[in-house]
Amino acid sequence: MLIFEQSRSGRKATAQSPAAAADLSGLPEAFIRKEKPALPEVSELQAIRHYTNLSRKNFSIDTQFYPLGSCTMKYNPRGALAAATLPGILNRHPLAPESHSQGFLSCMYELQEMLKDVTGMKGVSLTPMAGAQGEFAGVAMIRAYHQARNDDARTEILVPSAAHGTNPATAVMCGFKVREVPVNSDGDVDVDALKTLVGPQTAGIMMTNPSTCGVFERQIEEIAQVIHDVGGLLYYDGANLNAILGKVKPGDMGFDVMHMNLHKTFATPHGGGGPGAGPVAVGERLLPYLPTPIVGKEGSDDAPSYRWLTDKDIPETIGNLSAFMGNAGILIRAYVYAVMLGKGGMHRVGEYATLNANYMAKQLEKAGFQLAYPDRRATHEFIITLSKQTKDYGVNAMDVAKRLLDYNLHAPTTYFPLLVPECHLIEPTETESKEAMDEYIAAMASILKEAETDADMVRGAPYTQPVKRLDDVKAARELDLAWKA
Amino acid sequence: MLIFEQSRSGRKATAQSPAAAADLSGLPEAFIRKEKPALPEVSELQAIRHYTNLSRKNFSIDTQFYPLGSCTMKYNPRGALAAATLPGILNRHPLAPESHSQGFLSCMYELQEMLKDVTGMKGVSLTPMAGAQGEFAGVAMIRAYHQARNDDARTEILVPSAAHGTNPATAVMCGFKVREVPVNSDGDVDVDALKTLVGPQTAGIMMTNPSTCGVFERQIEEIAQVIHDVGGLLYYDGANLNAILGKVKPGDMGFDVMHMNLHKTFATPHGGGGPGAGPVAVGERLLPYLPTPIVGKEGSDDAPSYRWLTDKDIPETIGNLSAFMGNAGILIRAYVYAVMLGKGGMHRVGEYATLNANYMAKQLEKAGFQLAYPDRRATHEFIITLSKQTKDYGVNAMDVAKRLLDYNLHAPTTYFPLLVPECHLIEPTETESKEAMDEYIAAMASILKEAETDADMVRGAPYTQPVKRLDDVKAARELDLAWKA
Amino acid sequence: MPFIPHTEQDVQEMLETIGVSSIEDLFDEIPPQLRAGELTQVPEALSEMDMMRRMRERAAQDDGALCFIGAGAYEHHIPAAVWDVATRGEFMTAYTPYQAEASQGTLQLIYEYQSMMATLMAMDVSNASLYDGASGLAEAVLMAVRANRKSKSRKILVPGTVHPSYRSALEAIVEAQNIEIVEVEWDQQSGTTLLDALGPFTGEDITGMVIAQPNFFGQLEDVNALTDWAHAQKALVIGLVNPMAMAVLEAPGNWGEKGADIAVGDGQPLGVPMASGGPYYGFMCCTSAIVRQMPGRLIGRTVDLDGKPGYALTLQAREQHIRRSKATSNICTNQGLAVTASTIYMSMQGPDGLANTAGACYQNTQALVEKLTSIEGVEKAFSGHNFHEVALTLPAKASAVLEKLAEREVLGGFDLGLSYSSLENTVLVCVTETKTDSDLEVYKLALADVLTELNG
Amino acid sequence: MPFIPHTEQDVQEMLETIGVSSIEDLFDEIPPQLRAGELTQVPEALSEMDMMRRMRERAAQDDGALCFIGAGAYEHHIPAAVWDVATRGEFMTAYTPYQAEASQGTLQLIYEYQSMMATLMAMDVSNASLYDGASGLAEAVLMAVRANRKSKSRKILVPGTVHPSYRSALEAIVEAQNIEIVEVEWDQQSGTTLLDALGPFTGEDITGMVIAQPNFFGQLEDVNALTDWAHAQKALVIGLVNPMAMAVLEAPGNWGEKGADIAVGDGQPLGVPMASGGPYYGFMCCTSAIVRQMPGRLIGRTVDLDGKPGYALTLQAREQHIRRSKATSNICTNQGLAVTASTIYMSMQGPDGLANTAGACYQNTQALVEKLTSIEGVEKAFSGHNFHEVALTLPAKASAVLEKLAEREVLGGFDLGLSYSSLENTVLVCVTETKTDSDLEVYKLALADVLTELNG
Ligand SMILES: Cc1ncc(COP(=O)(O)O)c(C=O)c1O
Ligand SMILES: Cc1ncc(COP(=O)(O)O)c(C=O)c1O
Repeated sequence: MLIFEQSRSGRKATAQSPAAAADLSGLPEAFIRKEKPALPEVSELQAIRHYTNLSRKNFSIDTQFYPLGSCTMKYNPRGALAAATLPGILNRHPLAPESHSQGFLSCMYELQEMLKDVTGMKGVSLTPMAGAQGEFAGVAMIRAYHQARNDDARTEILVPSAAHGTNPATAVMCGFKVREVPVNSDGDVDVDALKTLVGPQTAGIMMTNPSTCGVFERQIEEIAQVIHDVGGLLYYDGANLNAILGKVKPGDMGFDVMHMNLHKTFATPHGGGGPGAGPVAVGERLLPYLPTPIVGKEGSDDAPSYRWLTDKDIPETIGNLSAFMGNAGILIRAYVYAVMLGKGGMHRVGEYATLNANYMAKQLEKAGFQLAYPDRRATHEFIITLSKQTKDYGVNAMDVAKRLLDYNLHAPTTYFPLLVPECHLIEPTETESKEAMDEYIAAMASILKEAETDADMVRGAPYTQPVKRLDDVKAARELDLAWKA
Repeated sequence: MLIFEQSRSGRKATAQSPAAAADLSGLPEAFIRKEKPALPEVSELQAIRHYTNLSRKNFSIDTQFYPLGSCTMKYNPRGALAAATLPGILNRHPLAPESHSQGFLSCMYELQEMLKDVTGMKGVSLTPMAGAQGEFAGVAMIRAYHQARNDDARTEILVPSAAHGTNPATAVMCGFKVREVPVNSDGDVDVDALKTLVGPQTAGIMMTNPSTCGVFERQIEEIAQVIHDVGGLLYYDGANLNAILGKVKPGDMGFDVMHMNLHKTFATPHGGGGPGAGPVAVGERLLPYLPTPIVGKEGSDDAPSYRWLTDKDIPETIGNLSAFMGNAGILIRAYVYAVMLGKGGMHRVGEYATLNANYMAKQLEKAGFQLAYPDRRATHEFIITLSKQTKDYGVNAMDVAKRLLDYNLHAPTTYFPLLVPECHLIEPTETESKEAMDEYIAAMASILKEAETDADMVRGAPYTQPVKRLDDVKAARELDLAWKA
Repeated sequence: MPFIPHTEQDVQEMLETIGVSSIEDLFDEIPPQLRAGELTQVPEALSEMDMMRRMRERAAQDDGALCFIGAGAYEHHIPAAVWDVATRGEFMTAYTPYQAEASQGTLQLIYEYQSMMATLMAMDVSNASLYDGASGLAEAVLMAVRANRKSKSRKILVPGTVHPSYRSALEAIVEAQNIEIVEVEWDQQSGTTLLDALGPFTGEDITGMVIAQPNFFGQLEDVNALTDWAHAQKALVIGLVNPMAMAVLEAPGNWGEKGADIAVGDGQPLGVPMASGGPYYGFMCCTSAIVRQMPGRLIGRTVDLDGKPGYALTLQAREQHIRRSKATSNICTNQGLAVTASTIYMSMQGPDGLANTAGACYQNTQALVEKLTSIEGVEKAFSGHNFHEVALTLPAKASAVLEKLAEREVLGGFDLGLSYSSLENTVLVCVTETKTDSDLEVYKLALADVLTELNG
Repeated sequence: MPFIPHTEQDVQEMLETIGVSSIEDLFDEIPPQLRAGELTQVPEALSEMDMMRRMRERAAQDDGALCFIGAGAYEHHIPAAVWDVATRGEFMTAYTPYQAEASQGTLQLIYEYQSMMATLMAMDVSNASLYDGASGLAEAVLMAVRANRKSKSRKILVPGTVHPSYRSALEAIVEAQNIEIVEVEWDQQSGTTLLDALGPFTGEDITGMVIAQPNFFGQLEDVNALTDWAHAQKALVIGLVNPMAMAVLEAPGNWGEKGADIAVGDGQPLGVPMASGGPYYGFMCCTSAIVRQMPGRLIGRTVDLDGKPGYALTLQAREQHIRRSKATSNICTNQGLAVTASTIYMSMQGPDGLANTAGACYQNTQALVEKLTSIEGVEKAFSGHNFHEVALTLPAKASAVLEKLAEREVLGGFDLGLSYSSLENTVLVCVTETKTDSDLEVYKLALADVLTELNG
């Protein structure tokens, strides 16, 4: 039942707004709203009961194993929420004077420094509000760099075919043409093909490493050489940073610019689709173009003072990408996570994320599933392909994913990357226990049996959720995007 | 699965305790624990996931209509939680000096004053930690009163047969013998019988008004007369205060002492069984005996100062009933509720609670259910008896209660009061909407049909809960009260 | 190991299964020269207790002043229930509802959000959110360019009364798209955009026009006239509004003859804390006619195999994960949790509650203006009407006054001189329903005091 | 109408159904002379916003001092997750799990709690909670009297080292039960209960004896010897303990030859905030032999109709709702939510975490003693060993010193002179894991300063 269907005209069971209507007679009629919005009129209890019950129709990290590949659904420490909701932090106005901001600014400055360290980069701007906006900032900086050199011929961004959809979409938003780079059957980029694609038109390349194939791009140094040789720059999509956190720094691989997804690697909650944070980090060459604002530090280490750096300090900046400084509350959570992890913990993230993925990969292989890259080490995630099951039993990757829900396990990412048919991209993350993974492995083995013996049943899954499979075609054809009385 | 079954020896996935063990070598061996307690060893995520999922196996006010009679399961404002968890309130040490307690004490003092007003009493002590401890305090004061007068013959407390179990249990804890007073078929006390029971041995009577029969005791003034005439005192069990809040004051009915259940009438959460708070209020005669501590006010209204009153101020007190001042955090919530309700809201509570109960009673009667007291007004709650259904279909009060769970509605109180056979005691409270009640009424009508057509099915209910009916006999015979590895 | 559950035994068993002898072996495909050394800027781990202590100390440093700053972020009462429910694990730790059957909670909630936002804006449809108001404005401009197929100019009129940071974000984001952003001059007397200022553009090919209500100065624009003028030029109208204000002010869908085509803005006032600037969310509504040009996610109502109603992502062919380089935007992760809170907030306000809250903001602002303008030399900078922000001209430099006010724990507003060189002595002040009479009095006394100190 | 959902139309329809014309009519059975007039001490309603503002102001009044008071309530770190989960609506707004099938969450949690508390105390079983430690002690005494059928004396020995408020609550609660509470003298040198002091009782009919560990002075009692002595008199032993301390100190079930018969205490240290004294909870454990004499609820594991494990209230025949005047106690509502928090807390600490936390308390206390006794005239009041509280003798009246410390925002401890006339110059100081070295230094400097001021 929708909240609107619980609404009754005139219901005002609330202690949440002034009891009386204000006198608006000072405002001319022309400005005044004529017809009330049809917002629901419910009691506090009704609202709480409704939304509490709605929440119970979700899977989540707090309630289920959620190995959604490329999304790093790791434990989100509740301590980070507690810190971010301290009144002095929660209620700080974004334009509060620096005299009333030293506490907040010191956290942001320290976060910048930590991110520089783990990325091996020279400068960080925290402002992008998600990975895709980080990509935008990064590619816009590449553009600014070439423009500043009057290098106007650079109209192309290279993107491996396995890349996430935001990569090509971003390149286009930044005014570039996109050229796809093929990927070999072992998951690495086809470097020979790459060499034929580069030239003076090459503004740069966007890469994920480990790639979205769940393997480490072994020729990364050669690729960097190829791109740099023709005058292009390398963009690192940090969505998979969890795999190598504390093990390899993107800056050392030759990347010039990158974003991080703090809602992945730094354990800030995904919130049912966001918010995230996508800070950008750059090497020497792109420092002048970082998006604003950034936090600067002055004075001695004993008595530091922090201030905002804006376009007055960074005149060649690509500018500001939001009204204020981006998703500050998420940045605070990421800072807290980094502080609680510490140096030692930071080194462990990649290790245990990788251990878990390789363990699951091996066990699923033993259980009869086909790995997409059986001869490669898995990184923090890995791919199985269900082509055989699709052919043999007519049970495809989506069917298996839906059936997992009946086992009270969230499905992995399906049908991404596009170049592996019928695929599951599985990312357990380092915070899941062996027992949780064993449960998933057992469920997959059981579903495989079900596919053999009762394919129809599997194709009809799920059966235990609030709804069965939904009619997506109807959703798109008979668009119903808003409730009407 | 139990949390213990998820434990693995040596798992230390926590940022919640010092990383290293302390040096205890300063302590002699004899004091030191030899064998570790078998507490679970789980990660933070495992703990959160486990207890989050456990919570999802509960019905609650926030998720279901919960008309548990005598328990006043009304909406618990979240604002009260927010106020009670403000750091200055949450972290205040109970023995903090008065210089650091004026904020807290002012709230407690104001709560005392408000409770005096709504009860029509002369003094309040907030310290009892639940209704039953309030009863204890009240009856102990009655005892102290008679003792102070050297009136040693008063060895009996009268209790109507419909009374809650805590009433007789309390009287015994206070050293009295319990005599039951019969109740008429209209729900009122049998005053003639009462008259034969009273005498110089009568210490007092414990009454609930409205009674647990869900009707207002109409002869209360006469009863007060009878008791007072023989030198006894009247105790008011305030569990049903919600029915008359703002409408009738117990002090005006002739009661000498009473408790309130703030977790009922003042909307503090029930917490899966507690904590509650059971302040006592007294008339003039019992003022000297109030349990300590109490908050006193000094100085002018403009510059008040508050301090604890202890046995130095109240030398004849029955004493302290807890280490400090009782369930302070619950008292804060009740204070906040009273403040948000205000005078107007306080008057409305009884009105709408009564309106809802009478509406449901009438509709259930129309739907074919038998009211226990059809000729009486319902108060904030009412009773139906399922004797007929038990006889006709073999479907009893418990079966119907269990079947309600399948309709996603919490069952009412069953088999209480004991004097009405096969009964449901139903209390909707004022915070439930007509729609919620209509849903319940429709479910009851539907269950009645089911009883007619498929009694076996109803007797097997529930079917939709995490477990089916449990084997209580086995639970008692093969006692398993603690997990063993 | 904070957050990592592995026991020694787990690790051994797993390594055996994999067939390697150490975790280190799992990294053997990485060229050794790429392996990182020790981190130098990450200190040793703090326990949650030590972390909280640090954070409490830092939070306390910034806390305690009375805040009269608005300028795009507004202090409103947020019912305790809103975030209690929004931070339930099932909402907070889920991700984008790709598995619809296991995400009906989030999906239905967004559908309800879309419905609420559409009715609040008096528009047909709403998306599921964009990052914030400023980037949302940029997306709206990009959308207008896509949607107004008849216009070839790619020219967008943007009044100078639009939030300066929104305008610079707009420039930064559409920079590479060959779009001409033209600033429309504002009237110094009324602080609004006059039809006169549009005269030079009449008859030109204009792709779209942005109209802010209230505008950055808190002034009310003549939205009806501006909308009709823009439509007469065949431009699409982008209404940029404060959603709280729409409880009492006419909503974009009802502006002028035909209503705005797109409504956009920042959802922060609806239950989202100020939190140093985010996470907030950009809302975006539009007419049905152009919904296929919308960026961001959309949730549709449909049915399941049994015909039971359910909710799912729809029109995904607009999005990057399907359309890649041809998508309407690169947005992927949006601001879901802030939207969750806003939806609960709106349900707990209702139409009357929201109107009363907005009305209280307006009244309190009027009251503060009266108080402050009773100080000599303090005047309203502009004629006309305001909602809950107002530009006040001071008898001193705004920056100096604000600094001295801050020393007195009053954050007095936004220094308009930072963005408008003609307004060096003007401060933009905001008052919401959270302020009491005594707060206003505190401000007045502090200001009088500061002005005496500065001007002798 | 805050919290009441009825519309005018709802009310009309409902009145019609009932067949009356006004709500007032529903009260027609109440004698008119009993009807209340207007409330005079209840002010007009505040909105949640105004209420929160008042409460923030009042909370701030009491906030900010460093707290070294213990004496029955202890400041410990509480993981953020504990109350985030405990305050989920499903836990917080449910009631006693009478409908077992719809309460498996609470029931299983309490079963886990019982299991954890039993293992922490090294006892067989635990109940589901009592109100607090003090009233819990009274219930333990009543239980011992019921359980020790062979003893006729109804005499209970209670050392003077037991918390004075616990002793007075005990007296108040068992007052009418004809029980003789006998105070055992304590040794002024060691601050503990010596076997010597028990000499006069040897060979008597003693029903039970209370043994506190640590005792009120923070001193460690020779629990093994005391337990064996009591058992030799056929008395039941009631161990009164701080549950946090039991992570490192020997637990009641292992005291002496046979272990204590009942363990009781306050669960507050395990994840429950100090909150001005409550809600805390009293825990109670006992041997299997006497479980049927236990007061309070018990949850048992059983199976459902399908043989699936499940949890239910059991041995209810001990309770007031079944047995009425013959019940083991009148307790009904207990302290469920605090128990919920404690259960989560214990699961997040584990045996090692809890031991490390307890160990840090011990260490920090040692460190403070060292610091403070370096001030001239400040000395440990007693020989022997402590856990995390210590009695320090000062060269001035404790009450005066504490008052002056409070002015310096240090709450320096509990004035033992309030309860022990011989200890006017002695303060009971507590240090937990929450205190840093610099906190201890702050205390030291403040104390030195105060003593200089007082003693010149
Ligand atoms: C590989 C990759 N790149 C980029 C992104 C985009 O990040 P965001 O969703 O934070 O915009 C994602 C996230 O889904 C991703 O998996
Ligand atoms: C009528 C009646 N009296 C007394 C009590 C005891 O109150 P409490 O459970 O708070 O101890 C109750 C509560 O269940 C009750 O319903």
